[in-house]
Amino acid sequence: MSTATNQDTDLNLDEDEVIQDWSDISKIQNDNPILSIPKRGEKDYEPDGTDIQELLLYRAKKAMFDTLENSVRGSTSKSQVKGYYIPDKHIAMVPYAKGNFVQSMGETDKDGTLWLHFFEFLYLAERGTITPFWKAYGNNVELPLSIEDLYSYFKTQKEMDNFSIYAHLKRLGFIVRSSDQYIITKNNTSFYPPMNFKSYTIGSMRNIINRISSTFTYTGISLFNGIIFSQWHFYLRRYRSSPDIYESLNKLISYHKIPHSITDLRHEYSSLKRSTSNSTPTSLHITFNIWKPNPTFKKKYPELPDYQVVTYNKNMTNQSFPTFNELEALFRSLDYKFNFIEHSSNTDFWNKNTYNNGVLREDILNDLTNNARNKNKQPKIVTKKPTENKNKKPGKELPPHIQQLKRLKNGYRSFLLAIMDNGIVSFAKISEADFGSENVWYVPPPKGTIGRPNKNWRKTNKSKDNHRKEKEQSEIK
Amino acid sequence: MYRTDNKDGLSIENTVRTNLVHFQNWSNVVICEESLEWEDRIIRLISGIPPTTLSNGESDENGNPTREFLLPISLAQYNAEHLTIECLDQIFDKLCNSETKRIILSIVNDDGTTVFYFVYKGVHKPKKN
Amino acid sequence: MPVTINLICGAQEDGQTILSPLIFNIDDIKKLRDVGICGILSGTLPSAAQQNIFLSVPLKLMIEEAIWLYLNGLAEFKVLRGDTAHLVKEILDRDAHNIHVVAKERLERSFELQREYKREQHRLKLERLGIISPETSNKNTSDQSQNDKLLEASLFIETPTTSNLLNNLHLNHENGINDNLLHILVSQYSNWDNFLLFQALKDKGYVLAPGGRFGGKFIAYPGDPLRYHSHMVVRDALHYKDQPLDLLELAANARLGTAVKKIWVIGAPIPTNDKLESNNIPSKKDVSFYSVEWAGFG
Amino acid sequence: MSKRVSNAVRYKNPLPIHPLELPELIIHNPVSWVYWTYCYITGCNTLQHKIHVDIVNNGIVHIEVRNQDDMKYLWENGFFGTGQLSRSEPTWYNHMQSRFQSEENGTADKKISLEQVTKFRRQQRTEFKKQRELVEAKLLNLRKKGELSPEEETRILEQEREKLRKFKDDQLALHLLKENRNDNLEEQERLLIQEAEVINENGEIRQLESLELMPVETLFLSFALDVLDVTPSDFIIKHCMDNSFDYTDELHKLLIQYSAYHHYRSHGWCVRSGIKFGSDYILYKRGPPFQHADFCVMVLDSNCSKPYTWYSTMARVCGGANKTLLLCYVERINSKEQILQYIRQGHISKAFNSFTVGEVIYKRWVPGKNRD
Repeated sequence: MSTATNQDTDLNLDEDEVIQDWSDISKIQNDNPILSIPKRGEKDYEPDGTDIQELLLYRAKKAMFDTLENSVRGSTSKSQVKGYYIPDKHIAMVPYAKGNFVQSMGETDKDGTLWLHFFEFLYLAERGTITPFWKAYGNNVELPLSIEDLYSYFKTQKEMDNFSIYAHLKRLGFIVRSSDQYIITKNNTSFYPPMNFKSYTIGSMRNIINRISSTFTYTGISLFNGIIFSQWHFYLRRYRSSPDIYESLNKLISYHKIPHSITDLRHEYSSLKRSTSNSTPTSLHITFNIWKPNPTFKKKYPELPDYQVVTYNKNMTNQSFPTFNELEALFRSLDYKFNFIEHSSNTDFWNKNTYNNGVLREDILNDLTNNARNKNKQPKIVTKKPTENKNKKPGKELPPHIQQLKRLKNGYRSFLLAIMDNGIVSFAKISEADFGSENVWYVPPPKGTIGRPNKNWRKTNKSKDNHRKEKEQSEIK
Repeated sequence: MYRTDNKDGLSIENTVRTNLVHFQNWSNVVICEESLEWEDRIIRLISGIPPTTLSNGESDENGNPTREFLLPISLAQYNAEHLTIECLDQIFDKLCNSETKRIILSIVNDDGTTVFYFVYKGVHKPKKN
Repeated sequence: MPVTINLICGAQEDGQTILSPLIFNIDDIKKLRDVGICGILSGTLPSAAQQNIFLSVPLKLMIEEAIWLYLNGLAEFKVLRGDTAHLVKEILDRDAHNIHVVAKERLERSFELQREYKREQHRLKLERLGIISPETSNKNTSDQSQNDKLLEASLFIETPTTSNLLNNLHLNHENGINDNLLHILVSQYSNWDNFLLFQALKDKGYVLAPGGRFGGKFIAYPGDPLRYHSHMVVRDALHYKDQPLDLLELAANARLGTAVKKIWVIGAPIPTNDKLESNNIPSKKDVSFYSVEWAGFG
Repeated sequence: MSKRVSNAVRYKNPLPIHPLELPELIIHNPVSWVYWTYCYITGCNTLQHKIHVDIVNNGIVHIEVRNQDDMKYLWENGFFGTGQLSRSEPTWYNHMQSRFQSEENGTADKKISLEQVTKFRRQQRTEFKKQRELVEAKLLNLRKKGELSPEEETRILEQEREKLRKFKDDQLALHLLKENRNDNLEEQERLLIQEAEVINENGEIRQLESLELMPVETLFLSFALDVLDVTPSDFIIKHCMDNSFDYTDELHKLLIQYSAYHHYRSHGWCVRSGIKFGSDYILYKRGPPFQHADFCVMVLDSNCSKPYTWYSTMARVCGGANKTLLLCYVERINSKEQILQYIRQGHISKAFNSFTVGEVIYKRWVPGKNRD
């Protein structure tokens, strides 16, 4: 009922208006992996009582129910993979796991047994990839389970919603893993370096500074406001340019400081780690990490996720949309490929800034490569990939005002909110924004150049903050 | 209906009327006599004839647009006049005749604009095209 | 014959919790479609598992749909209380061996049918190709073991949709739903006023679906959504007397409606003087509706 | 192209307060130094006169600028206010003027001439005067009889005034109807009423339009730029608080709305009402003549949690208009009492220092478009 189309901006062509023509289903059966999304169909405005309309509706329904009835779940005995539900732990185990899914799902122990979360288990059962069993008394009793059985093992609505959202993303090809639950060992992947003793002492020095500065989470409240916002203001001060006027005006309303760079992020992290009172209680938290489809994904040493997902049921009367404080807490708990950072499309950059279980990812990859070489095998993981610069032509920087607009429109840290509405899943991207550290005021051209304004009105406004950056950019030019 | 030079104390009905006559080019715009007392305020409808037939609107035998009824209401940045479903029921009940299918909600904002929305009694179909 | 709605009741610290009503039986879903209850299919369709347009059972019902079906005698609830896993364990303790054997036999029967069918298909194919003559077909033993191996590997093991086990549980334990459970269900996901809106629109012949993505509680179709465009976005029920319209919200929705050709519908149940109703199910009450769209000028 | 150039000239200044324009300083020329210093000392950013605003308060406050030059000035220097009979810039008067001009030149099919209207207006005035004389005579008569107490007199006077007013209306409508019975009656009538209201007795077009300022614009212009003839504390206390000293929801809403408005204005945005999108503000980089607005702003209290459908509606409206939805959360960091005290003492800047903003962008996200 919901789908991904690339018609986002056109409201008329929205998901629900993509006609569900079940007679098209033959085109997208599994053996034809290229999804052809059905055309926007010719739906009618309203029932008109004609036979032809009746017939069309009859056919549509028939196609739908035929498909449902003929689409049987399961696998051939050759490719059958048995999965066993473990009720006490509400997980499942797969002793002889085979198939593509093993690469990115569950956790594999030393003996090669795959352990699955319940949502992973149900997802695989529903697609017919594994056959679900209830196993009792050692191996003596194997009771095959139905889909209905499995659904009855859900404990909460939240769990059921999370499953639907998980399945929705999986069906689209994303790699999805729980961000807060683990079965055997917690594999921790973080942008932040581990806190060892040494960095702790440095950190605590920094901490003091941070604590002082965090008293002013809000920037620069000017002591001179009293003068600026008085009737004497424009008698006492002389302004020789509009930016000067703006500069004095924008001291009035303080704004939240948010991290813009790696340094900012790490500062915030280390200061938050130590202050205990900082976790704002919120009913919402990050549930899933997701990665774009990636054939080299390693579940033991994953890269940082591309997105992080918070799930939300719009109809549960005990859930409410996060307030600003709760949103802030969510932003602070994010740990993913912060895509607002420069070079964020560069794999090497991330290998240098990711810690798998406290070890720099770059080192892990090097070790793996070396081990593989020592054993005279092909390296399993390619460490040096050509930098992915799909969309950017190197050397061609966007002009500053365009870069600024992009910053303003995309914001900084972000998470995905997955909204469940009675079985329909949709998503919103929620980002931290910071208009307080950007200025867009217009700088009039110097006298005499009014006839040719174009060149100058590109060079908008500079707060002292931006000044440096823009200077760099002009140097690049 | 004549507008005096003293604009202070102008009623919201007059604001809507002026907007219709001098900006939207409506004709025969009058403030209706009938009124309804509602939560410390007096509600009066305005009626008039639009320059062309409005969408979903009707026209007479000559193809000219027919009279429409408008309900003025104020909206400010920090407060607004209240309009409940009960109030709408009362307005249709007391200020409209039984054939009135819709009124035009005229929101007078504190930014100098007036915006107009059809409000149909009951469930109404959208435009076909 | 009423359809069966699964209602899983989980136990939570703070009292009872009921999960979304589900339907697993395809025939039931067909029946509901004919009375204008569509629900949302939410399970992976195994034959096309890499998309989200066409999905399969279970069908998720809106709370309003489930209640409406129940109150109109079209559905009964299969209440699965507490930890079903726990109950399954009990049954297994009692009867593990038997269940195991029955399951095994069922699988073996399915295999036998498949073998027969596949052998027959294979024979017919060879005949058509003229490799063997009809008389000799069954006696040809060359390659037989090879063929058998292939055949055995291709036998299909189905994961059934519906459960025999749960039907047993259901019969053995509590049957149906009471008013208390109904109230918990409604208050957990919605409220009675929304149900009254749903019911009133249903009475007018509309088919309703979840409307969150369009900024409403429901969207309403003039008939089966497979055939018709939706006509309106219905807002969560307003309170008749003391919930004033948010005029900015109205402006936004009217603008949106113009873009997607859906009219914005607001409604409130009209309060009655009956003071006793609060504890019962307020099944019938008049609802006052209004439909809002941009006037096209101003 | 030439339009843009002229716009660049016309909208040269982004604020009604202009920077000082000092003469060129020639290093080697001491006279130039003296002159420069003189200019600096005598120069001043302040406006020559304060702009007059009329504040109409009938439950909802409307702030109007009625002086033609002031209206133009506020529009051209930062796009403040909206013409009540125009899309945004107050252009109604000019439209009328050019319409009548073209009619006089005979280019448009003449529906009614200026002279005609003027004639009506004069007639009307004479008749009206007659009526007024009658009323006065009546009053005098009553007074002479000595049957009137002063209170009664006021009451009767009020009554008669009301009658006169009604007479004026009816008279106008009747006259116009009588004189113009022809085929296209309705159209005629419309124009007559419209034009009769527009033309005064001397045959001149009356300015019916004023520039309306939002309360936050009024605050910004009086408090931050000091160009209006109303003081910010007067405006807040008298007009927005009705002289009451409670920290009401309305006051809170006004304060957070202003905090957001000032925040964006002071970082260079042209902030205008977003009512057409159902939002609080829309943000232009320079102003409406230059480009479309890129952002829709909703101002929320930082504790606010709306029903999900609210966010969903807003995100769709903005998406449909190619704008980014910006949720501007305003947090109060001082106590209500403290803020009230600041306002009472006229420390408006301290009152606004008690607020801080945080921003969040909300966008619909489609997985299929973000997979590769």
